[in-house]
Amino acid sequence: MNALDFYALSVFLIGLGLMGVFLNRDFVKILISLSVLESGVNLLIVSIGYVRGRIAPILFSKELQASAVGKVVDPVPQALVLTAIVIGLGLLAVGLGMAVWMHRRFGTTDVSELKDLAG
Amino acid sequence: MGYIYLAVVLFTGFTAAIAVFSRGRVSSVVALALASVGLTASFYLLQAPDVAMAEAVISAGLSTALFLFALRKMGIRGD
Amino acid sequence: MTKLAVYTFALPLLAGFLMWFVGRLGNRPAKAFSALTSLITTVLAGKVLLSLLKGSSIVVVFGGWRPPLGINFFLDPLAGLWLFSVNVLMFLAVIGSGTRYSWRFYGLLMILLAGLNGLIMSGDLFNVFVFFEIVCLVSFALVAYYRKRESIEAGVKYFVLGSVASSLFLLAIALIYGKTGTLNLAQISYLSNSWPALFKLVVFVLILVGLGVESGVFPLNAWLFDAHPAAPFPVSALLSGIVIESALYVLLRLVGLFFLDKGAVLLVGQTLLLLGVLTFVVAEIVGFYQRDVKRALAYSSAGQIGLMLMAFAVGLSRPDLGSVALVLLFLNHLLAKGGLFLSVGAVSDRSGSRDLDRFAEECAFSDKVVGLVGGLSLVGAPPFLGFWGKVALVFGLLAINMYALVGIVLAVMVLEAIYLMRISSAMLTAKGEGRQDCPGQALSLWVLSLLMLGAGVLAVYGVKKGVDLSRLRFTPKQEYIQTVYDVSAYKGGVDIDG
Amino acid sequence: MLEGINRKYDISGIIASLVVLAFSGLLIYLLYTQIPYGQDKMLVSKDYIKMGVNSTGATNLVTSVVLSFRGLDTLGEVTVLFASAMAVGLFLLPGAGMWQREENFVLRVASRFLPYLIILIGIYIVSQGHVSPGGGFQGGVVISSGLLLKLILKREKESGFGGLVHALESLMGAGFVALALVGLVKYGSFLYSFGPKGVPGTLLSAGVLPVLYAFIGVKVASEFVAILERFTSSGEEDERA
Repeated sequence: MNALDFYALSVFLIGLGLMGVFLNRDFVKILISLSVLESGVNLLIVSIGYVRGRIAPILFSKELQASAVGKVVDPVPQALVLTAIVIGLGLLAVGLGMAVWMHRRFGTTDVSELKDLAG
Repeated sequence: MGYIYLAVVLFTGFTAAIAVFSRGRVSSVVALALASVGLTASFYLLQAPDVAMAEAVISAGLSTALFLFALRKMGIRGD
Repeated sequence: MTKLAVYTFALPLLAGFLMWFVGRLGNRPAKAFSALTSLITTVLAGKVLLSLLKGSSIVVVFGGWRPPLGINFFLDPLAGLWLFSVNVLMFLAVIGSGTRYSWRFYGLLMILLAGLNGLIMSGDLFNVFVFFEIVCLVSFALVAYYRKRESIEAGVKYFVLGSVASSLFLLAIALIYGKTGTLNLAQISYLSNSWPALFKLVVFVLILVGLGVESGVFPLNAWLFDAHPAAPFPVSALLSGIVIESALYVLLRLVGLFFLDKGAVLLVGQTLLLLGVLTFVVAEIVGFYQRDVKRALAYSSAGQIGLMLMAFAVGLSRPDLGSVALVLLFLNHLLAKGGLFLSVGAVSDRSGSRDLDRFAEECAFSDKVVGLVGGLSLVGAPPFLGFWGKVALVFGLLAINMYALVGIVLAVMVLEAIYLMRISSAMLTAKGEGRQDCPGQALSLWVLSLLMLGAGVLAVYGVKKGVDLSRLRFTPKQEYIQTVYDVSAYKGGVDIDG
Repeated sequence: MLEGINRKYDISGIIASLVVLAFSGLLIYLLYTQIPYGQDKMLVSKDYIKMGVNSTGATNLVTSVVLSFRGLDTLGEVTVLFASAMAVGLFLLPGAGMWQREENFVLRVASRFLPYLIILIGIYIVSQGHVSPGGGFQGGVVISSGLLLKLILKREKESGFGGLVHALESLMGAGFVALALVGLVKYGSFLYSFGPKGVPGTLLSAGVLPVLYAFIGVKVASEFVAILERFTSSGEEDERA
């Protein structure tokens, strides 16, 4: 019923993130664009598992447990995205560690200036 | 029901665009946090409570904190 | 035997987790602890390899769930060989790593080993992604270990390219899961026959880019030429020796399983062949002009990856020549490049400069031996594996009548020979009498030289006796699906006892 | 808004944007034709849903998938976090908190009781992981954010959580692998979820899954405290050889 659903949003985020990585020269902004890219892919995975009119995969009641196949959304993409989000945070922590140390050593976090400084 | 979908989608997309294309670093970190909040709402609408909780706590919470601490360590006062 | 395969993955992980405690005792005990762990996993991997060569492929099941439900490892003879050689070089790199590294360095090495072992054996698509992330993240950190200005640029470039690549790979996984509803490689391979052409093309490009960055394929390996020289020498030995090869292994495994149905074999073969030639030619030509020794070796690594890609592409139509060339080139490069980086890296650290004329002053005798033996086998001099690998590749190219290509490849091989021999001769003619930091370095260099010589002798003996290496190849689709589980019987939603 | 940004608008920027635009268009087309939105495309998941509860005992299917059916992913995930904490330890050195100079009354009062409330919430999320939404990852991060207040106010002489945190992190990781190995030795397959299934929906159900999630919770919490400690410290790093 809504043309603009979550597939459109996730592809928009993926495109935005890719553009951000290519266009930006500041390493912190590149990290932000990477986070947007990863969010886009995560949203896409969860929206692939979504089925209209069904509920979350928590079988709290007895009768739900009995006949759950037709009533519940796909749990596997949610498990994958849970892992992917935490991996993204691990990568971000390492990236920010590099950014701080790059700033301390070069005085700037501008990736394009890196070439001649370190060259 | 469709309007909430639309509102969340537009909000997330708009804040993510600000995060990527805005000039200042601190303002784009804040925009990223807002985009994560929008994403949390999207995961809620997609019937994924576990992922919504993880997204809220990790992306909106901790990532933003890490960004701001890193910027603080770089001595940047919210340019 | 399945238990041993799991231990090769679980023990280094346990060692990595416990490294903090061992680190309290100091850096040397940490090094000893990781040397012991990698020795144990090498022995285990050796036993797994022997049983694979004798018996049939192994499927390891996790969590007690049979394949379509749970994650499974899949080991064919090629995977066993890859696993064994990865552990051998890791062990030699750990004992040959001198005395300058902290317990964190060895902790990261152990986690890298666990990640690589898992990556080689995994039979589940998302599981490959997770292990791939472990290997990437640890490689970023290890490249930037020295925190010099130079390793900053290498680390940052590697980080950005690697993160984008892994997101694209995750995107490919999302598309495949959406289309097939499963993550098990055998089931996806079975269902992939019915994929429409456009879908198959997009997923092929995404996987190629996603894994191509880490495996050093031509347009995506810009990071490799800064990262290897800037990294500590044991890390550059491991990066060139096993990390890019394992990423290439997984790329070829996935291509072999998903995209090689009858229509696409020719197209995929041509693309990989073209990419292989481009990677080889560009890397060797640029490598020729390098004054920095470690950078030249990094270009030669990218060149060898190009050769391996070509070997795989040739292997699609002529498996007897192509896959044999792939295995020989891999083993040769692992031993020779691993040895060269371990010796050249240590020597250039001691002499303080990486320039071709001045780096060799601190050469110890064992460095000279590895310089000679490694250089010769990398160039492809007769007795060594490199020779047999390159001959098999050239014959393969001739067999699929790519005559122009053979000309180019031979010419560029001569180029490669020149600049590698420049490095070897610089080491051999060095006057000074260098002393290594610790005896472990000399030991690992001697072991590597003996392995190279031994492999060369074995190859000569094998050729005379006509030993067929055809079992050491990527298991074809049909056989892979049959070994993992009976796909057609699985209808989904049918009640399977847990 | 766009012009002031230090961005490269030369040819490579424009080409890159065009490539990304084309790729996004192709992706949208592919998604809508091959993977229709909102339709039931499940294959293996049907089995997880049908037998998930009575074979693992956890009513939260995502937890049973994360820990039991696809437990190896979570082990790999825990390793990624461990490696990133170690890598951050390489780049940034510990030191005193950065904020103790500005004496902030509100923070000082809040930090006496607020962290313990937040940690309580975190423990609840971890312990209910197999019954209701939540789990080791989300709960662990909540606990670490609770301890963040303490970290920010760390003065020069106050020692951080350094030793304890590393010990906990390593022990939990080793514990997780040990539990998995017990599954291998006794029950024949790595990461086997043994233990009494109990009544699904109650706290003490789903056998070893809550124990595994508790290990993950404490590990994630200590990992992020270690990372945050490095990020909130003003330690000037020395010139390592």
